[in-house]
Amino acid sequence: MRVRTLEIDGQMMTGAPGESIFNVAWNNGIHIPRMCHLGGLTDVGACRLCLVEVEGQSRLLPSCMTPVREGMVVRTNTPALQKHRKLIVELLLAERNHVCAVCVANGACELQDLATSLGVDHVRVRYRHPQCEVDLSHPRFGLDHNRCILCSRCVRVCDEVEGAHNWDIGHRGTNARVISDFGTAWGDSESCTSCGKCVQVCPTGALFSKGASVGEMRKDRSFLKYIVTAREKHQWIR
Amino acid sequence: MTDTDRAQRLERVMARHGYSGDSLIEVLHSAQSLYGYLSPKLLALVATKLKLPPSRVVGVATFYHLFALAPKAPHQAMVCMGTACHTAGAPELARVFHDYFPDWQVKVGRCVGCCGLAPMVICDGKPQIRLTPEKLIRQVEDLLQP
Amino acid sequence: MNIEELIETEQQERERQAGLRNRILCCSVAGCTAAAGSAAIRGSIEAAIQEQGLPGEVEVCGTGCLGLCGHAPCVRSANLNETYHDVTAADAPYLVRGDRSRFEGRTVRDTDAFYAGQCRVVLENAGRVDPERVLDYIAAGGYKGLLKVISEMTPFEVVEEIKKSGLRGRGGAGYPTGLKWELVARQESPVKYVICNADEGDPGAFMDRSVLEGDPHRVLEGMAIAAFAVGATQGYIYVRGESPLAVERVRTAIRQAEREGLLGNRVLDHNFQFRIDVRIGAGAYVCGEETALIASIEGQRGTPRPRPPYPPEKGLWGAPTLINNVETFANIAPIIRKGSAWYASMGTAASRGTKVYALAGRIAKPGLVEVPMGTPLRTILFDIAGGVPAGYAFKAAQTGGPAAGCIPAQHLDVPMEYESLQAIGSMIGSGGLIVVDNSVCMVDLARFFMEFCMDESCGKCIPCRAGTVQMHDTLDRIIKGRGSEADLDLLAELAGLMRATSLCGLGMAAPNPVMSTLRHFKDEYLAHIHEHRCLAGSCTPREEVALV
Amino acid sequence: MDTVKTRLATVWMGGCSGCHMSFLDLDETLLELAAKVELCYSPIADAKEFPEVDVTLVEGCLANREHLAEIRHIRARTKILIAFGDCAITGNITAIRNSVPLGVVLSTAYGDPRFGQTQGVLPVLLDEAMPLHEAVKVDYYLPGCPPSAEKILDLVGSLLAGEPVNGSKRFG
Repeated sequence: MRVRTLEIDGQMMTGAPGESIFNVAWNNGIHIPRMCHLGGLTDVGACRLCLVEVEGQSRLLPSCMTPVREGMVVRTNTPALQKHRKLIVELLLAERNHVCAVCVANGACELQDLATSLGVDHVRVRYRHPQCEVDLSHPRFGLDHNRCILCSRCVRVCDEVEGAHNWDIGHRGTNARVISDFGTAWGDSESCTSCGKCVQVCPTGALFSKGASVGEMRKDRSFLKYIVTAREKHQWIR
Repeated sequence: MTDTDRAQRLERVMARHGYSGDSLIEVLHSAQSLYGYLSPKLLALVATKLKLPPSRVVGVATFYHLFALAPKAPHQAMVCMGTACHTAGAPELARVFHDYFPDWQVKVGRCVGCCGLAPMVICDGKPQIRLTPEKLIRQVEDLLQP
Repeated sequence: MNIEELIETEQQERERQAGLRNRILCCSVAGCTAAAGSAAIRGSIEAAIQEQGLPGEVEVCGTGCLGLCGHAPCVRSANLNETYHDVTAADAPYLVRGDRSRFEGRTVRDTDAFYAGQCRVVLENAGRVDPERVLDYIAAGGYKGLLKVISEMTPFEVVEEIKKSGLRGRGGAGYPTGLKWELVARQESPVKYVICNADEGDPGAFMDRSVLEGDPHRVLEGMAIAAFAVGATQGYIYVRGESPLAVERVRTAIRQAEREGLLGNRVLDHNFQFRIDVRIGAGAYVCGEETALIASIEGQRGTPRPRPPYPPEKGLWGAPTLINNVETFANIAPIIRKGSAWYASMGTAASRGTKVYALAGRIAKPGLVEVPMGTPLRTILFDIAGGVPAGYAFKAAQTGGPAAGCIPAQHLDVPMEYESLQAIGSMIGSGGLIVVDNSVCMVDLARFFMEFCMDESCGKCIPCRAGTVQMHDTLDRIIKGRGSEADLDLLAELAGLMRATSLCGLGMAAPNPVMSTLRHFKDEYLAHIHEHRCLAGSCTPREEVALV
Repeated sequence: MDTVKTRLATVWMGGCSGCHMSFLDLDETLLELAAKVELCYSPIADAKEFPEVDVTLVEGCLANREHLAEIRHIRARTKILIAFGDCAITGNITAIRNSVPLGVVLSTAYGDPRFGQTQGVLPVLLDEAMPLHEAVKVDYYLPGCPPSAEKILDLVGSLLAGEPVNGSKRFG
């Protein structure tokens, strides 16, 4: 298994064939911004935050889904990329109602962290202020569509890791919503096994455990690697 | 056609596709043409027969705008809002229904491909062409005559 | 049917038609049929034939788009080489008698500018072949391309021939067809697919639909030749749900082709098998994008997937897949029959062959025209299609639907080909060409296209899902008199983001109409912003709410 | 060093005054600041008319028409305008009402869709509460609900010393 050697941001690195630019960069201390990517879930390349410049390619490529190739030259943090990422985060903040001050995930939200790291201190587009539902019908968990960014991690973890496929995405465009079962209340779902994996992988305060108040929500995503390694390699690594 | 006929014909369509999940859209097309719209009961039946998770079936049914999830009103008007029709005055035609025929279910639809005859409205399945607001009112009134 | 039988059938049918005194062909395609009642006219002609005791001597049948859609219904008299428009049932007896005086002022001869200025390759059978009779198609040389490929050529030679023809994708991107075929042919895989993209979601585009309804066998033959060249055994035609007539015509054609042994297990009695199934779109413009189309055929939500991997490498159900547009496939049979040199002789060096345009809007003769690539826009609009009706002034031609831009008056002489249009910020797109006159506000038109993209965005990637909404919101504010110059910079920045980072072509191209109208008609934007006034006078800013 | 003090103003609009509380949490450093700064206008200073100033900290979003008129008035009289706190920058809590039509908000809260809008006593509410930068040009943004005292000092201090303003900023 010949490794691939390539250059990322001026540093020479090696990666296994088929490994993504994102993973190789991450393992070498370069954390490319991302929102829909999560180790252990198949990638969809939807949020476009992890786009990188690759020499010889006219278009920006999603680093989460682009396998490394021998002799690749990658730039992950050019001014143009930063500008794009900032505007993408602003579009997200304006798309629904992200009021950090009163959110359960305040202080532990990947979108909030990303806005800080990208230096987003205000949003240049108009806030849409849509009217979104909050589904509290499940005994242990809640889903607040105001805070959902449609990254589809919940859909993928429920389909691939738990296997219940309770979640999917309904409707289209800016009206797209995460739906449970028949597009019905989460509490009435026959598919849901109440395992809570979707709550743990959700990057924002959209999926939350009931009882957590403002700023109290803490999510632990390490379970995902633990389970995926257990299933694939029969190793239970604490 | 009785309900059992409809059920049998739908069953045949699904059987022809080997009850595979990939034929979901073809099956939904048949279901809608047989039953008029995709009711929750119908979606549940399709999900079970094609061995698909319900959220995937509803996800697909709500993605495509030709699938109707609610019963259709007695009178249906599709105002073509392609570019040629739009510049030829289609928005005013939509307003005609709003002002004169409020009980009609008006859908602003995608280009139907008769741009040479713009602007165009399909009233209860019958295309009306080269319309002006006045002409549309006359045509709809003619259609409503018993 | 094997090869000899095909040639024999062709002969017999030709002789039968030659024996007729006249054939009257009524356009049986979308506009004429659905809207203008051409079926009723056929009935009255049938009756007139009986009355005049001419059954077996004069024959009436359907045919493809004669091009004069704005003056539907249209009828062609075969032996007089003339086409009559605005035909009514009362004209039937005169048609049967061949009395031309009846059609004074409603006649377009083959020698008139409308037809003489064109170069009909894809539309060559319109006016000669009935789409519902495979024998008609065979009589016009149909399936001879497939015959030649199967009996005389190797797959490699077929791919080379298409490469040499210089044919490029007619769906809008203009990717060289030969190269795409080569990519698929090279793949090692037990299963490969050939897909015909007949989604044609562009508003104002009706070329593919007319070709499918007017000459479906031509597309089937093109797909079969492609399947032979790339090594596929299964094909799909993905047709829009909005054109049921096209679905019906394609299904009839497939049944006939299978019955005649031109499709199915042993094509032309050779060990080449190719089946084609129809998949009906359910209303999603984004499914015109190839990976979304594949997702739709797989019964999923029509959301595009990042490329690479491209479909020729990994497409439908993970197998190598060739996807071409209807018009692209419609060019294949003539190229094989008459040779790539013949095809390459038409058009320009970079854009070979011909292009079918769907003319609509403020134009004398709206409808379908086919001209060599590189023909100047002025020739198409003014020489062929009769120019802008009296009382209106040409302002711009809008091409390529919501993905392209507008061509203002000063660029009327631009040669219509891929590179020249890109140079002025527009693109050929699928071929829809809407003529806009001075009464249309370009800002409102830009908002109309952005609203279209906003409604049709699949919602998967943020730049497009949220970007279209913000651009539409900004255009709406400008039109309602609440915009500012800063909004123009915001539009430019959002356009930059969407073009660079969107996952698929919809998001990448959505800003084009806005940026193109901004480039050529900036004064209209500024009038709305500073004077709250619409220069075209069409969109009076109804709720003109200036900030208190 | 000339002893001309920087003229500072703070304004409280559609917000909860939490940012001003955080400002007061500067505790003893307020004295150092007071030495360099003259507080010309503020809810915690007695001044009726908004004068010409160098730096203005504006807390809260534009919730009514009076705010809108005031912010334009301020913009014309301050060299530097700082959007102080999440409400001024994003609308934050005050703008939560925006996803519901104003009439519904008022009738739900006060039983009358035009409550307080007609007697000319209370300022008329805007249909939507707006962040400052949707009405006027804002020079610096200081997000936080509230921004901590250190962050305020960091920004104001850099401005006073003429140093470039950096330092990480965080909503919520």
